[in-house]
Amino acid sequence: MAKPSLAVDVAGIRMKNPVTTASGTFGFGSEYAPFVDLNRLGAIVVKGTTLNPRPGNPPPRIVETPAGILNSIGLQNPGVEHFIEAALPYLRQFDLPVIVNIAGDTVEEYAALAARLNGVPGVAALEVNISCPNVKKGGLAFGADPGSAAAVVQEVKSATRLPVVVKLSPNVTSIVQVAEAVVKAGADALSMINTLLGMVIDIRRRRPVLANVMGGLSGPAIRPVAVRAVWQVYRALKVPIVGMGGIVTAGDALEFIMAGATAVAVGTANFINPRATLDIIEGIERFLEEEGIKDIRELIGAAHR
Amino acid sequence: MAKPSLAVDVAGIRMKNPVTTASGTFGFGSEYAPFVDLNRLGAIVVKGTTLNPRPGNPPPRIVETPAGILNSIGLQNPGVEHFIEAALPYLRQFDLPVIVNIAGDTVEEYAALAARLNGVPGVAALEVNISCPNVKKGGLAFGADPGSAAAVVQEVKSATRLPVVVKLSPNVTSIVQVAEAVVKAGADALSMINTLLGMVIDIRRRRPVLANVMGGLSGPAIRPVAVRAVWQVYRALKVPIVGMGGIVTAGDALEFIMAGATAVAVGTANFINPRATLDIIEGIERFLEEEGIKDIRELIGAAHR
Amino acid sequence: MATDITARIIKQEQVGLGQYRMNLYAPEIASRAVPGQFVYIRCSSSLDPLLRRPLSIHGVNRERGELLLLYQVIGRGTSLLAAKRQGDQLPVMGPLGRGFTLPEPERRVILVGGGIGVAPLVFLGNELVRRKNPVLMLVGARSIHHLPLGREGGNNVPFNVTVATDDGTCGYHGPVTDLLERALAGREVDMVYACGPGGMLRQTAMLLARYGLPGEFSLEERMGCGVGACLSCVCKTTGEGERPFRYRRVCVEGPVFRADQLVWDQEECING
Amino acid sequence: MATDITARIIKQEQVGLGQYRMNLYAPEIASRAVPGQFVYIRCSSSLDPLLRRPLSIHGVNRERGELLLLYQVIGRGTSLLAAKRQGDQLPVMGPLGRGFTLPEPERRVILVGGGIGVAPLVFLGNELVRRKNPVLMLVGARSIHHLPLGREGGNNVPFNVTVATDDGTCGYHGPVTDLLERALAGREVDMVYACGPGGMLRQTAMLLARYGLPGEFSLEERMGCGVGACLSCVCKTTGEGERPFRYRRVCVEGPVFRADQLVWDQEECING
Ligand SMILES: Cc1cc2nc3c(=O)[nH]c(=O)nc-3n(C[C@H](O)[C@H](O)[C@H](O)COP(=O)(O)OP(=O)(O)OC[C@H]3O[C@@H](n4cnc5c(N)ncnc54)[C@H](O)[C@@H]3O)c2cc1C
Ligand SMILES: Cc1cc2nc3c(=O)[nH]c(=O)nc-3n(C[C@H](O)[C@H](O)[C@H](O)COP(=O)(O)OP(=O)(O)OC[C@H]3O[C@@H](n4cnc5c(N)ncnc54)[C@H](O)[C@@H]3O)c2cc1C
Ligand SMILES: Cc1cc2nc3c(=O)[nH]c(=O)nc-3n(C[C@H](O)[C@H](O)[C@H](O)COP(=O)(O)O)c2cc1C
Ligand SMILES: Cc1cc2nc3c(=O)[nH]c(=O)nc-3n(C[C@H](O)[C@H](O)[C@H](O)COP(=O)(O)O)c2cc1C
Ligand code: FES
Ligand code: FES
Repeated sequence: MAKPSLAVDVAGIRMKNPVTTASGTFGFGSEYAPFVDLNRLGAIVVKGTTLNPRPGNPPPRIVETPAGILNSIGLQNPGVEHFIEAALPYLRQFDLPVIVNIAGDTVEEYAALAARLNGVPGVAALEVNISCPNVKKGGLAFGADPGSAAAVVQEVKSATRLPVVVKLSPNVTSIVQVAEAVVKAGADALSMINTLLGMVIDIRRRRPVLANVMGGLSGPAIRPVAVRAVWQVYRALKVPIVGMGGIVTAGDALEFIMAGATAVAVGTANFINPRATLDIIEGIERFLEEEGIKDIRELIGAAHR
Repeated sequence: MAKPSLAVDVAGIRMKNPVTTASGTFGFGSEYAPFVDLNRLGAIVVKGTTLNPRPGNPPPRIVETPAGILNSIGLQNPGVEHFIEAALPYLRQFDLPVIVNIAGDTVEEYAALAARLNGVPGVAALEVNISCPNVKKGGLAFGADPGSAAAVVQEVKSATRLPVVVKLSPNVTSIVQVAEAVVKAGADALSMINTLLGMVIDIRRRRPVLANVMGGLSGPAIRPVAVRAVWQVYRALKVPIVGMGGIVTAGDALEFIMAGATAVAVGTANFINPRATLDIIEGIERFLEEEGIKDIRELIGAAHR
Repeated sequence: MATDITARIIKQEQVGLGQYRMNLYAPEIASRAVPGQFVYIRCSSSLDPLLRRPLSIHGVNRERGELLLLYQVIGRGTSLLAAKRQGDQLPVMGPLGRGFTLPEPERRVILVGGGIGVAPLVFLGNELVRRKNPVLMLVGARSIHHLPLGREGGNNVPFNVTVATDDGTCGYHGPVTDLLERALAGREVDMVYACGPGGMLRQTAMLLARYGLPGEFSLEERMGCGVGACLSCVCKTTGEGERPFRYRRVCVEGPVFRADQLVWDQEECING
Repeated sequence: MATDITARIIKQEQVGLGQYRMNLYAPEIASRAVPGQFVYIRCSSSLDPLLRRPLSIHGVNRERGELLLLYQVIGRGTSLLAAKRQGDQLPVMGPLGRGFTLPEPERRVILVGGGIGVAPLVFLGNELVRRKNPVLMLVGARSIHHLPLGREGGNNVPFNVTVATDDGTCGYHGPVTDLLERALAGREVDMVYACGPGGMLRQTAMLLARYGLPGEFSLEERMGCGVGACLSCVCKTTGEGERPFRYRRVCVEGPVFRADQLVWDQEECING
């Protein structure tokens, strides 16, 4: 029997399989190269990039929670110029679509980033992070309101010819409403979910564990919320979705695909198994073989039918 | 040394310790009587009650998730008359404030329930559930919008002289906004959080596991989200808070108290340890002794200072 | 009344393909258990998996204070259980639920077990034999390797056992309900007790209705609390008055239900 | 280059109050490890606890392909580790991080270990002795029961060990940094390596600055990935140019840092 086809296309991003990495959990790729042949990934989404370098939040920045973690990195990154000069050339060696996650404090910053990355060789798409809970200005604020989310997307779209994936926050009353607004504003695809806002208190010290008080909850704990978000948005809109949130196994990834995701991203799971992405790709292939399915695309949204 | 004082007062509900039960996880009390001396609880919150009996949703109604569960009970209950006749007399035997959790499809239903329960001997307070994700009408819809949440609370308040605790949903962009609206409308206390909306897909059957498709996520997985909600509302408002969401140990309960809760409710943990409430009460007492604290009230909101 | 205790594993042995028998020291539960009741076991002290797992009581040894369980490895909970060794301790709640109604003496009884569904029926069968009821057990399994009582199952129990396998590797080749139908046609029976997969129970219910015989089934549903508090574990049963049906809790109103009480339209349910 | 392997436990023994030494069969890691590097271990296959745990490499036996760890039970992860038995298998990533810079031959070295902080220093000390550096180890612990190298610690290692305890039950009665100060005052030393609680490191850094001596510290921070990808594990270090400071990743830019590179205002950090 022929091997099943795993290839998918997300708004023009051609992926050899539906598995990519979640921004901020896979660095700029080289960090995981000892464990993962990057050529085998469907795509890579790199750490959130800003116009200027950012120091990030003070430590502690991470704390373990039941089946999850809270992080408050605060978008520490070397800035877009450094990314283009130092990180991108490394990634260009691989047969791998590079999706650049961008964030800003103002609509103008998002637009400037999009313009700067437009036409840069080796960049396949932008992922617009309007949903990071760990920065004071911008970030979550943009993603929480359909109007401001749309404004960011509109500016980004007019500053680039790259496909624009918009990353949604689950910390909203209606993720469908935000999704509708950004799709109307031109989003070519949506990715979801970013982290849930949470906190942990150290009862002996009587203080929040994270120096930044609150952080973003990720990992298996949030998977049911993420699958639900994908399900709802797939129902409401015709737009490719990159699903993420707590994916650890191939079975978890298939849940998102059946809920309506065209591709999936692996985040926190990389921390517990550096080969998680590859194990998931192999597991998806095995599942398709077992179930006699020839093309992964047959399963997109299958749980709705 | 004298034993530390555990007593708290939540909007006139006098509790001998800060530990109560989360609605829907402890039935009407008698179910757990083989394991728990009900006289030792700070209070009991009974299963959500409606004006008329409800059959609830079809099974399966529960599915396990990483460090959590999803449920879609759908407010199955025998109706308020049956509650008053059959369940309440049993509870009256105990030295135990009984808080009745009420839900309705319309503002009128909430008001009628509140009126019916007003003055009924043995009822200490009402908990208004405007946040159940498992019913079609009402429920979450009311809790998701500050305006409709306030409308329910206003009607309930004018129909009863009992203290009114309003139970908030975490499935909103700003829980503080909803909290402000219901406090303005007369809420005497707030309880939070109800479950997060989620779903799980059975990949072999390619169908949602729950017959009702979506359900409410509870258990340790959601604790960081719940602690954050209590923290935010405590910061913004002066109103007693009953904290809940994933409390399993005394340490977990103390996290909520330090975040700003005056009392806490134990839900899903009862399922894994039927004595969870008592273990938590004993653990809190031990902690106070170890730390040389004379009165639990010293710790309310301690992590803010 | 049920209790929650920490029980020590006295013995654990594999008895079939992925099938295990476990002896637990649990005198408080063993002394009170009746056939058809179950225990609710925490398989790990981690929060993942979170919930306890329900297992029927397979037998008791009251002198030794032991509880017998028979289980099939399905997923994570039962795998964790199978990895436990003698001397390990487990939180066990029980006895829970309503057991089987015992028939009048001398009434002839058939027990129908599908796969691991024999677990509670062996406890029941032993009790019935003590009460001098004539007992025949029919056991269905996928193959000779899936026979939870072993190949000569009958040798360990004080009643006759007839086996059917799906692949014909042992006993009758076909569904166990074929054996039941023959027995009912021969009018050798007054009462039927069954436990097993949904399809088997449904077929058994149809046969009982056709022959006008009473029966009781032990059901399975996903559980939360195990004590009737959370309303997670309901199955659809006949209603009264205006109500076309009523959801009843498997954990307290069951797990044993009268066959004619069950409504069979639940496609979604695990075992029915 | 680091690898991720499944390592078998060859031996596990308790060496002090809540302190354990573990031998792992991990030839791929043992062959490449240098002193100061660490491994990242998954303590359970459950999702709770979720993260791996970082432990310094305490020693290697390259012929036998073994890795030595020395650890203190703190919370759930290390408790799970302590419950493992010989033959059990664990996912282990390593060797990770940047190790200690080795000094010129003949330079006199002092190793300062606070509690379980001796773990990486023993590996380093063995290496230094092989390179013919004179080595003295100063060990601080709460009491005689908390001495991770045993009461006669020095007997198992090829260099001298002087002990200080907080309660005076063994060796000097007081902080280990008192011993260091005496040694520095006597000018017997060219280089100091330290690992231990934040307070001890801070005090050590002050002494080094006062005596104008170079030093290297092995730090601890909460980790996510362990490979430099997530930016969870940063500590505050000196900046360049306009930047007053810079957050550096303990997992790849450390865990070993030059003493004069560290900025000591992080109240919140686990160990510094
Ligand atoms: C009253 C009762 C008595 C039972 N007696 C026995 C017995 O004696 N021997 C035996 O082998 N099995 C018995 N079962 C079924 C047994 O409980 C399940 O096989 C077991 O819970 C599976 O757990 P898992 O973690 O291995 O599987 P998973 O599929 O990983 O479990 C996931 C979740 O689904 C639930 N679940 C899965 N299958 C079932 C099922 N069939 N019934 C109820 N919940 C399920 C689990 O409890 C858990 O919450 C009984 C079930 C019930 C309700
Ligand atoms: C590079 C490095 C090397 C280390 N080497 C050793 C060693 O050789 N021997 C030893 O006993 N300990 C060592 N530690 C500390 C050890 O990692 C922690 O004691 C351990 O992670 C505690 O886990 P737990 O689950 O038992 O505790 P918990 O407190 O339950 O852990 C909760 C979380 O906090 C983290 N955490 C807790 N304490 C620390 C800490 N001190 N440093 C970093 N993260 C922490 C855990 O990794 C986990 O994510 C080292 C730490 C680092 C960073
Ligand atoms: C340490 C860490 C850093 C992250 N940084 C970013 C980021 O820079 N930009 C972004 O859009 N999302 C970021 N995220 C969110 C993830 O990309 C992802 O949306 C989230 O973690 C849920 O997926 P998971 O549960 O698989 O981790 C970060 C997550 C973690 C854990
Ligand atoms: C099975 C189940 C039934 C519930 N029923 C109700 C209900 O009737 N009314 C209500 O307000 N909340 C209900 N809840 C929500 C709980 O009261 C609680 O808010 C939530 O479970 C979070 O707490 P926990 O994580 O400790 O369980 C229910 C939760 C569960 C798990
Ligand atoms: S499991 Fe809770 S009611 Fe049956
Ligand atoms: S732990 Fe991820 S960067 Fe250090």
